[in-house]
Amino acid sequence: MYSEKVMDHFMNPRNMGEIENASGVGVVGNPKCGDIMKIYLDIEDGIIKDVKFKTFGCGAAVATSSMATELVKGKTIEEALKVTNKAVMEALDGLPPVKVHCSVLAEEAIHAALWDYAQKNGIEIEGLKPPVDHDDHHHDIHEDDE
Amino acid sequence: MYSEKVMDHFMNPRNMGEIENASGVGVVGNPKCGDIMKIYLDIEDGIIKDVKFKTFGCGAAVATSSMATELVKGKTIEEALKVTNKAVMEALDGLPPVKVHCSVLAEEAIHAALWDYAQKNGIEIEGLKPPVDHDDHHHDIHEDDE
Amino acid sequence: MHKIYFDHAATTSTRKEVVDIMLPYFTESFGNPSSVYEIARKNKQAVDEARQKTADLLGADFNEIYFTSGGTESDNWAIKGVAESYKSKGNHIITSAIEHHAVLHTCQYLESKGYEVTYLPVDEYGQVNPEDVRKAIKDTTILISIMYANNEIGTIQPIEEIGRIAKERGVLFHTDAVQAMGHIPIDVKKANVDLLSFSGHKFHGPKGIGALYIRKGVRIKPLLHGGAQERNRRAGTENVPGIVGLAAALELAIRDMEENNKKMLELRDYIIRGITERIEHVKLNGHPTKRLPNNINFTFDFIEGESLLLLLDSKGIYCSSGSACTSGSLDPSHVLLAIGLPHERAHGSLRITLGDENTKEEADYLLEVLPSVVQRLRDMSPLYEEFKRKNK
Amino acid sequence: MHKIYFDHAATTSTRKEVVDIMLPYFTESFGNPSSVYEIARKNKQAVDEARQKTADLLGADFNEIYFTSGGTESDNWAIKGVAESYKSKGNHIITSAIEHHAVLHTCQYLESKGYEVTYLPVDEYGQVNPEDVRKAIKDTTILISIMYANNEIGTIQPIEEIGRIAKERGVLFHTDAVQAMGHIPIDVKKANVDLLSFSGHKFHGPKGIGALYIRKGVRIKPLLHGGAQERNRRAGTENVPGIVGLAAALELAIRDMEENNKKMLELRDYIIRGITERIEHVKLNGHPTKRLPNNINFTFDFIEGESLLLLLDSKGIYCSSGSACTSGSLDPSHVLLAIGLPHERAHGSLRITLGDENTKEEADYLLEVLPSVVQRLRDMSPLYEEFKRKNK
Ligand SMILES: Cc1ncc(COP(=O)(O)O)c(C=O)c1O
Ligand SMILES: Cc1ncc(COP(=O)(O)O)c(C=O)c1O
Repeated sequence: MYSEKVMDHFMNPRNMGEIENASGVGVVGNPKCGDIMKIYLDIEDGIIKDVKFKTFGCGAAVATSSMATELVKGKTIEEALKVTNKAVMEALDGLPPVKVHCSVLAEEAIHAALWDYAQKNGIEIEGLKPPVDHDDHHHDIHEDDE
Repeated sequence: MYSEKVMDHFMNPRNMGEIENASGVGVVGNPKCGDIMKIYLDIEDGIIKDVKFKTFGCGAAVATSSMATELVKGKTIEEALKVTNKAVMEALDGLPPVKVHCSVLAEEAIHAALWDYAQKNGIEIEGLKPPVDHDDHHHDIHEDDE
Repeated sequence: MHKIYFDHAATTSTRKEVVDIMLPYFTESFGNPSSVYEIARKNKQAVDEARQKTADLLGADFNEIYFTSGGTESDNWAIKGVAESYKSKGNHIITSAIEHHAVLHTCQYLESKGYEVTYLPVDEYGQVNPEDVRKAIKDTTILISIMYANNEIGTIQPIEEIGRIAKERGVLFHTDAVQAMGHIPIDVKKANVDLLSFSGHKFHGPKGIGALYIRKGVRIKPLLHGGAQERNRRAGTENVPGIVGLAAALELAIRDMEENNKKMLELRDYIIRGITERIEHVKLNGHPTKRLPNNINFTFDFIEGESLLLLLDSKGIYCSSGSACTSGSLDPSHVLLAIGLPHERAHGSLRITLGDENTKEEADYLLEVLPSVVQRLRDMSPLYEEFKRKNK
Repeated sequence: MHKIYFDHAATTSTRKEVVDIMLPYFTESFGNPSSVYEIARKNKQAVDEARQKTADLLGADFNEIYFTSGGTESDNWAIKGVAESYKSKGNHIITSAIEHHAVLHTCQYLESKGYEVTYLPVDEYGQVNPEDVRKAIKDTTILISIMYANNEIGTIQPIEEIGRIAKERGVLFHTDAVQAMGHIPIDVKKANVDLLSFSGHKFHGPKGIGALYIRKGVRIKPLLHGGAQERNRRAGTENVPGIVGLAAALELAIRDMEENNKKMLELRDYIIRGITERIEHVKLNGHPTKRLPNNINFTFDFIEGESLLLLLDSKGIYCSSGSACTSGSLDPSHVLLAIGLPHERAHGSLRITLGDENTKEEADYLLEVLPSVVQRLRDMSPLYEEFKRKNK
């Protein structure tokens, strides 16, 4: 089901944990759907010096969290913003179709943490939209049957 | 599918053949349904001295013809009339449900030959009804499904 | 590394003896049972013997057993076939909220065709109240379908009682006995059922074969149209090795049931106690006593089931979270929701289903591994972080 | 005594190599492919590989192959599933008079549900005229279902042409390829088909497993509701040994097709010539050249088929009369009636279907035995008596 990379990031998650007094914290997802991702960012001079995550969710949720943190660590805010869910998926050698939403969640978690950072510091980050609410997010795996 | 008795009478049919100038000949069945039985009777002094059959049909048709001729051979007309399809079936150790109609045909063939004998001789045999037409005879093997 | 299979409700291996019985029907005795010649007649006889054996094991008659491709087909056939046959009588079906998808999705399909379906709730242990069944029956009710035992939480339903009510009211009663068959004693007459589904691979028989018991007198339309097999009710060349294997596996399962269940019950309760003692914030799902002897189902708060399965897998332990058959969906188990678990707790369930080959050593290994695995996921969980903060 | 199996259209033995490939999936690698853990993932992979292999062998894509319990289920699903999906577009279905009962009875069932079905006639050789298909298409036509090759008389239909017409007119085209698959080359793209059914046991694969090719984009309602298997389209725990066996058998059948067909064609024509030369009052049924390489079908006047089968059986020769699948019925073959035989001649048919293991010695034995067996039944037949009297 999962690629070796996914399994590696699930079994040995990078950057798991919390950051006290983080510059920005983002939480996305919803326990109803079975995934919540929380991202902590430590930002200095526009650079992500440290990043941690906590995730409640399936193997793909953990692995995409782990990979997303790896991809933004040490990057500028602008670079971090360009880390899309596709980039996360590619870095993990792909995800099963039913798990693609996890990578979307990882992208959104990073964005949410950046948004929180921006809010706290009264700055505006170009191209960053406010976090969306995931209450009505659906997992539809049916395809062209009807 | 078939009992040993049925197979024996099919493989070694008794009384197969024709009787020239028979006292009575009966033909029942219908090529459409896949069975025709023809019975030849040689009757003397109210006793069936000889009986022969020819049959176009399945294994059970041949076996019931054979058994029916055995059961009436040497019998009086009255005794022969009492040879029912049930008697034929029992003597053969049973028939599969879809083949029960063959035993009915065998009974009818004997009756038809007796009828022919009665007609030819202008006599009336008590309890003997004229042969029925089998054109609209149906093989219904559905059961209580509907 | 240990390799421990704790997922017998998902599927079981086919017993070696059963495979040996099946083998000749693949290569030597391969004839089509519908043909008239010798090698085919032998196969017809093999199928008949399997049918008689299966019937005897259930207290049914020879002509009441119909072979299908599995539990799913049996359930679909029972429900759709009866619904169609009796639609002049009514259009109402009663089932429960915790049925397998083979029943639920079939009922939903029938709803889209104009049938009315009542989904009865269950109590916190997953039991249907027979009185609820009685109350739900209307003039238009044509079928009640309540499963014998649940595949996720193992709860056994009061089938006899429901059957009695159905009989009293003249409504047909189908039960999905896929999880119960071969695991607890079943007699179709005592159970008061009119139709009963089961599947070979749940009791060490082969996959792709099942059966439907149809009481004599019940009208049912075919689901598969075609040849005259199965007395004109279920078309398709008979899966002879499968049929022979199903009957053989059922015979063995029932022969060894008492002995196996004694062993599994002990192991089950040992594991339940062990988990409850060793791990905080857990809850046993299902009925404490009216449950299958091989079923254990726990909710672990703050964590998600698939992650738990993957970590256990990495330790060589194979379990499931919710029904394996429903893993294509990401929704939490409808069974756990029906017994009242909130969504996030429903996501965090672990099902352990035992087989006769499981040992106390394996249970001990599980009990050794599980606490640390659960802790590891909790340490990763933002829900646990929040919980700890609130309870500091 | 010789034991000669001449009924390969009824069913075939499962090849020893195929059984060997299946075996580990019964006992060791028995996991449920829907589960997440290691042993189950291996089985998911085995199923995926079988699907890919099957797809490649037909020129289809991985996602276009769906496994079923056999040809009957595939036919039922294709026709009912498409009929239901497209009923807002129309209610008309076109099929032929010589389809297998799995198609015919399904169509009759749909007629009872308000669909309109056109049963196209065939010519004396059993061929559908593509122009008849074109003419039968109306605005309400949603499906054409014409078999690839007939199971009784072996006639191969002009599938590509019919497919081209269907495509032109935007009507879906299903073909029952149960008898053709593994016997003649099939490419779903070249054949212009949208759905194609086949069954494992007709090409030395296991019984109880089949598949349906569904072209991407075709909408089809499930026939079996339940779990999310087969991409949510066909519920039920996957029959892993069956699936693996089907793909392996198909691969071998296609690998050896050219060689086997060369041999069988020779044998087929040798037997046809032999019968024609040795026995009076016979007629070859089916097309002289556009027929399956393994099919021989003769009518013997004045005699009935079952008796013929039984006598041949007693000599160790296993054949069939009409389709084995239809032997539950006593009506003569609808196929033989459709090619214009009167009832009594339809009753007197013999089907000989070859396999690669059949030899010239076996053919010679048949040709030695058959004349006397036919004569023996003719001597017993009142129809022959009548014929002789009339022709004296
Ligand atoms: C309760 C129940 N019903 C039906 C089924 C379906 O059986 P199968 O997958 O063999 O078709 C299952 C198992 O998958 C089950 O557990
Ligand atoms: C042409 C044709 N279609 C469908 C079927 C049905 O296949 P199965 O019996 O494997 O379900 C058969 C054989 O029985 C067949 O010959």
